[in-house]
Amino acid sequence: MLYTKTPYAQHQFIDTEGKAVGNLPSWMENSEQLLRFYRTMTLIRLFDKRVVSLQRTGQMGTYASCLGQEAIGTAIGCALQPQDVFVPYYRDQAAQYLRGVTLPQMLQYWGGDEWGNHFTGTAAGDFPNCVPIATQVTHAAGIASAFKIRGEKRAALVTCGEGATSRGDFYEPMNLAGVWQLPLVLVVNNNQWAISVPRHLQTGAATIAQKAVAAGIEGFQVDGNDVCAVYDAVQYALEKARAGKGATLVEAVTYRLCDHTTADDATRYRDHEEVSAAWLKEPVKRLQTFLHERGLWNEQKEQQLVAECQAEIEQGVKDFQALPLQPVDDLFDYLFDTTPPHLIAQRERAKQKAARLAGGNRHGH
Amino acid sequence: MLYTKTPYAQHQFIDTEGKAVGNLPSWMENSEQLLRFYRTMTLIRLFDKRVVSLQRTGQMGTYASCLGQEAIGTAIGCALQPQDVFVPYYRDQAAQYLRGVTLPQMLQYWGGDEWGNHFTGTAAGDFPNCVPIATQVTHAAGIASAFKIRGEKRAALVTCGEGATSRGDFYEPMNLAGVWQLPLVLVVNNNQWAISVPRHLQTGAATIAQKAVAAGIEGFQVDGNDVCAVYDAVQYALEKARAGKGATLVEAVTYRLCDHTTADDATRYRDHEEVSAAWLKEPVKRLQTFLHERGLWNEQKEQQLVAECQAEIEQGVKDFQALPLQPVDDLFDYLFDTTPPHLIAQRERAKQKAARLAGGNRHGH
Amino acid sequence: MGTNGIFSNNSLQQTTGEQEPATHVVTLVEAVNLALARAMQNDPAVVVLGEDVGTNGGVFRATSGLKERFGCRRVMDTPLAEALIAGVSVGMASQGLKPVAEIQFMGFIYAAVEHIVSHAARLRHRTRGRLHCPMVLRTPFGGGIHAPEHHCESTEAIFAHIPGIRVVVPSSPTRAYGLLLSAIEDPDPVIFLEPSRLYRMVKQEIRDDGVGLPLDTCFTLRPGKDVTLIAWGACVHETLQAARELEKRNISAEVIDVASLNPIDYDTLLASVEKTGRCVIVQEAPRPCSVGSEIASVMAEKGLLFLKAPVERVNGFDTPIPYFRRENIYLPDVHEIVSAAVRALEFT
Amino acid sequence: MGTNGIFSNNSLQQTTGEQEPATHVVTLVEAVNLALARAMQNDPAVVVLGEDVGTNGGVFRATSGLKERFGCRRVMDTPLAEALIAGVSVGMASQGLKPVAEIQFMGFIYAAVEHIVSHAARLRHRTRGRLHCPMVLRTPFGGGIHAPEHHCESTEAIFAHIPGIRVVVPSSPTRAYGLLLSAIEDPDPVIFLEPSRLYRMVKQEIRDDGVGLPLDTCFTLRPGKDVTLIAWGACVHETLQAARELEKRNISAEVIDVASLNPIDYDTLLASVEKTGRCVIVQEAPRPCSVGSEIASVMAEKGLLFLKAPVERVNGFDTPIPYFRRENIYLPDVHEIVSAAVRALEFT
Ligand SMILES: Cc1ncc(C[n+]2csc(CCOP(=O)(O)OP(=O)(O)O)c2C)c(N)n1
Ligand SMILES: Cc1ncc(C[n+]2csc(CCOP(=O)(O)OP(=O)(O)O)c2C)c(N)n1
Ligand SMILES: [Mg+2]
Ligand SMILES: [Mg+2]
Repeated sequence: MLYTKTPYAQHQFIDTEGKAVGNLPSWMENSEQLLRFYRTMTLIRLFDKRVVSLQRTGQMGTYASCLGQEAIGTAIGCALQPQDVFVPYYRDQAAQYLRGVTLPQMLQYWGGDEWGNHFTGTAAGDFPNCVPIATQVTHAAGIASAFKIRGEKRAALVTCGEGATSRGDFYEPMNLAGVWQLPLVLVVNNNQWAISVPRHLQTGAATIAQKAVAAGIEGFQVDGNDVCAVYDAVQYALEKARAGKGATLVEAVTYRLCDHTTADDATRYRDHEEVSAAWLKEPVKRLQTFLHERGLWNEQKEQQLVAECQAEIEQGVKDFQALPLQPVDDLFDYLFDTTPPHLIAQRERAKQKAARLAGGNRHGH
Repeated sequence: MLYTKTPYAQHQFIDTEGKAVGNLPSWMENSEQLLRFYRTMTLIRLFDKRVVSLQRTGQMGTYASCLGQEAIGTAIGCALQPQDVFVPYYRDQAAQYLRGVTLPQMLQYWGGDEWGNHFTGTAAGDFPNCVPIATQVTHAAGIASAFKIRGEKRAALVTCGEGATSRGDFYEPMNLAGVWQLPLVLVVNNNQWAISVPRHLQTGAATIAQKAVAAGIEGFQVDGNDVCAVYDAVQYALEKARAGKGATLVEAVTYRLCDHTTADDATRYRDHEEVSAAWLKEPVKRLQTFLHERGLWNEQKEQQLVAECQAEIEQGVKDFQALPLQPVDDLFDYLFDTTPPHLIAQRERAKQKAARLAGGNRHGH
Repeated sequence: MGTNGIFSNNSLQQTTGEQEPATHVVTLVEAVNLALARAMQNDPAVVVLGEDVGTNGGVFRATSGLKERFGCRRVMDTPLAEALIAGVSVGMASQGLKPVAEIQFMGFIYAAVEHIVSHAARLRHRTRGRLHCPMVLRTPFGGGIHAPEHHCESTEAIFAHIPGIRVVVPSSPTRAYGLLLSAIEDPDPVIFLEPSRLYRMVKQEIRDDGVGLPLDTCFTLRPGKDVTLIAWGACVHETLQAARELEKRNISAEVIDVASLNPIDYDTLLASVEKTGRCVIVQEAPRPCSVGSEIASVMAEKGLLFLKAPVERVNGFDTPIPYFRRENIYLPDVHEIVSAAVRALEFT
Repeated sequence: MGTNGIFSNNSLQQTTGEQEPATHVVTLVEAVNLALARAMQNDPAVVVLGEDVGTNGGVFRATSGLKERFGCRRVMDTPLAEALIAGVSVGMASQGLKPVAEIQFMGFIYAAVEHIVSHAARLRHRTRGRLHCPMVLRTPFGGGIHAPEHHCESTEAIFAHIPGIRVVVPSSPTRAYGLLLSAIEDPDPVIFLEPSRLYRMVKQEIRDDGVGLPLDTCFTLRPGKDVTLIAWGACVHETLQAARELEKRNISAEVIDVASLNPIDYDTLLASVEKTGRCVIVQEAPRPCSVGSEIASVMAEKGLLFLKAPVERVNGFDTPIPYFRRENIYLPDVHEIVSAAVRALEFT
């Protein structure tokens, strides 16, 4: 039986104690890069916490936290180049931030307004958060196909959870990426749970990475809580993609330290011990220790960074809160390129209704 | 990387010259079994040819021939036990025949009448031919789940083509079979073509068998033109399933010697040479040579068998031609257990319409 | 295929006889839970499957406690795949089980459409009764719960268009209990749509006696003589409120909950409209090719001689339901229903 | 994103200027082929994908010759997976390509419903115009071709119900050519349903000038004053025959091809029914929640003052279309259309 060989080998550079493992790649000598990782992960961890608290006080909709998965998004955001297209799932706050999606925009999205998907900057070509699980993988294959058809040296990178890998929408495009040798990188955030369904009830495969074998593409596991390992792997896969050498599946092994969303209560289905054990492997502290030991970090820098991040976050929250409610017109005017007459008529009715509702007279009596 | 190991090894017992390969299993000493294979394959080859000719003369609808794939269906039909459920695709004439589907019934199905799906005998619990590609694999997983839930020692066996393996409906249930350790056997008829799309444009995987790795189940290739190899493999997989030891993917490598269906013209997309080369490996002649060399077959037996088969086929065609047109009522009465009033009203209108059309007065003027 | 004692391996199964049926004061989602437990208790062929239906008891808790009570052979967490859930249910149903599958939100049912349309709806028909498909696909639907994108769909019309499946929508705890029991008992496939906005809105007293309510039947919730208000699902709530508003204006509105969207009980609807001469249809879905279109067309056709005004319709707009900050603009409200009724009454 | 010269790598691409547009006498499926070739010639962003669309030229030959002419980068045989075909098209379209994807038969479109409903139809809306989705999903549909099970679906209503996509149905070679060109040029997603029964039924002369026909517009095929006959797709054929039958009885029937099923050009339909006062709607699909229901409900609502008879409807039965030996019982025929028109005319 001929299975695909993977030339990519090392799956961890920093162990759970913050110690270096094996031969470190030369790029890890670049302290700028390491500090950028750390700054992003810290900011996103604080931001994430802030959004959860906004939700608890009724200022936010159902929110999917990325607690514990910051390394994956951070690595992706740093490895992507502007010409690439990022196709996220809903725990990619870190990557989106690095792509230029602003904090107020993220809040706007989770706050129930489609304008939160109207990214600008490098993210202007990226896909919005995808709610129907795994469907974004197929879109990413289409995007990669467009690059291939046009002979462009660009890659599409798509993320999903391990639950998503049970869907046809994960398998079909991965298979296509194998046949068409697409410039596609699939990063699976294997956080061990799909809401309440544990990893072992999701698939009988010993790893998610081996699903690549079904498509004849390269697949491997990395420690998803080691930002350097994820970065190195994603970098490798992106370069391979841009060079026209085909698709890669990267399984980033991590743990969802939070509830599934703010609407979930994970204590219903998983043990406290499991979560405590997972906290010992979490990505932020690990990188901090590593930086400390390298003399790149200290308590004072930490305090300063936290203060900076808090300020940025509070400014973001303020800006979000100052955003106007989207005009009623927008519900109608972005459905088609040219709004057809029947929608123009409905738009008028909707505006009248909005005025009535704004008048507090919801029931017309 | 932990890939699934396959304990099943030998993929061929009779080579393309009709010579024995390696150690033959003891069951192959049973000449009854071998002759049953040969008789079935001969009958189905002749029947298949007859159906194509009925189609050419306008007495049959679009028909999917199984020319070249007789060994697979025959092996399956012989390996299945009455308590198992067979979930076929549309080139399983041989297996269906062995399950007790009669020739007139097969003709009735391909002749455009749903009563052709009303199997009796051992096939009474089997699924009908499935047209939406790969969807039957999911049904088979459901059937196997029912056996598992009830703790029954029964297996579900499902077939499909290699084109079907590109669909989510192939992957999702295979993955389920892995997690739930279902008593399921998947047999892929890899006949190298999905209408005009060649195998290498269907997937980048080097084999179809390795797709099993994605589900953590056992998968292996067999020579699909060696009825003994297929039988042995399917037998192994079925016993494993009935013993509660999980699912197996069997890739039976074969070749579609015919057009895709009678509505297709394969000369548009494939070379004569490829087809000629494939004829050298076809299953019927190979088994005939093997039987000859074992002293189990001779010219006279061949003539007698062909005459018997022809007679059975002609009787089948006659019986089919004598079948009445299905009553109009049946279009309405099998939609729900109890036909609701609105359908009873429509049934009356339909009967009047049928009477009008039977009167030759199609346009009412 | 006999289904007696087939789960005897399952140590968790309860088969003890029971006393007087208990009475519970429950919400709609609790009524669903009660009905599921009752059906599983009465018939060992009933199994439950879906995403998070096991230990978690479903994201809305509709299956809460079932796994503990009936065991993991009968309450199965599936991998995350909706086509799989529907297609596996078809396979199970063909073997004499009665699968009750949950699709977590209606916005995720689309991948299952092929198995519903091409297989569940046709298995009996294609095999001329040799196999059949007694499955229920339950899914929460509709807006108004402040939910993420794609969690507020009302695409019941897609399913109501398809021959061979029933589409059933409860709008109260009592009807949820009774209709779900009947849907599970029904020998044919049923799409069972549960208005998530009503899941916890009101409580009703339910006698857990295992008695189902008839399918294919409308429920007249309020008699009236001036105008007929027709609704289903969550909109029944605003429609009843509208009827009370109208009463203050001395307008007597009859309110009918359609409940079964295919087949529709036109006898009840037509009798009412024949009496009132005016008709308002309320739905959350957009208008084109909807259940509202269907009912309006039948009312207009059969009611030409007794309709005193055009059929009025209150729908969502012909847009996706907006993300939650703006969804109240989209959802039909009491004011709109009252206005439509008044228009119908003022028409001359 | 500019699309000029993006395929310059592709040696097979033709960019030479052209002379006078040629005229061809073609069938409907040949007209589809002509339009595809014209669109690919004019715009390098147009690509074709699907099962068997390459070397085989499509099972109906709609894409015949395109791969030879435009190369395998622009004419792509996909693996066998319909969700994939639709979803990959969404991805391609988001990048400035104009994918024209083929679903081999409408009976196999269901797996693609999720990508159509949740993504293609909403990409512009969800991103507030940042991304959009100029894709066309072509598929043959309808019965009457003596085909296997599942090859004769007419489930256009499912798509016509969904906000954000156009549903377009040609019923002649000329309209196939012109509407397909416009569908491809359109910046939004279009489901393009080709009546397979008409694929080779008639020929028309077409000037291959690349000029599209307007979408969202009905086509009045035959003026009349006594009754309006409304149809789309293959039924247009029997409807025109019925009009000729009616003429023999001195009844003047106006025949309108709806062509765009969402949005529908109600101005044209209402103007006609206002003139004739009688209306018959003909469709192959079953009745509930269908395009016929939608049109009938609007005619009844807006036409209350000028309709002289209830809207008559000729539909398929509320069953799956029978396998071919009995499909003629199911398909609307001339007699039924004539009878419905006569009923409408005799109503008092
Ligand atoms: C098609 C679909 N089905 C179901 C859901 C509901 N749902 C939202 S998240 C989720 C679990 C996803 O698990 P996984 O892919 O592992 O990602 P994670 O949330 O763990 O990061 C489910 C079932 C959905 N959004 N889409
Ligand atoms: C879902 C679906 N898509 C498309 C088709 C049309 N179709 C019928 S057979 C076929 C090719 C199948 O190829 P394969 O699975 O290899 O089986 P084979 O016919 O070669 O035995 C296609 C595309 C279909 N029947 N169902
Ligand atoms: Mg997960
Ligand atoms: Mg094949």
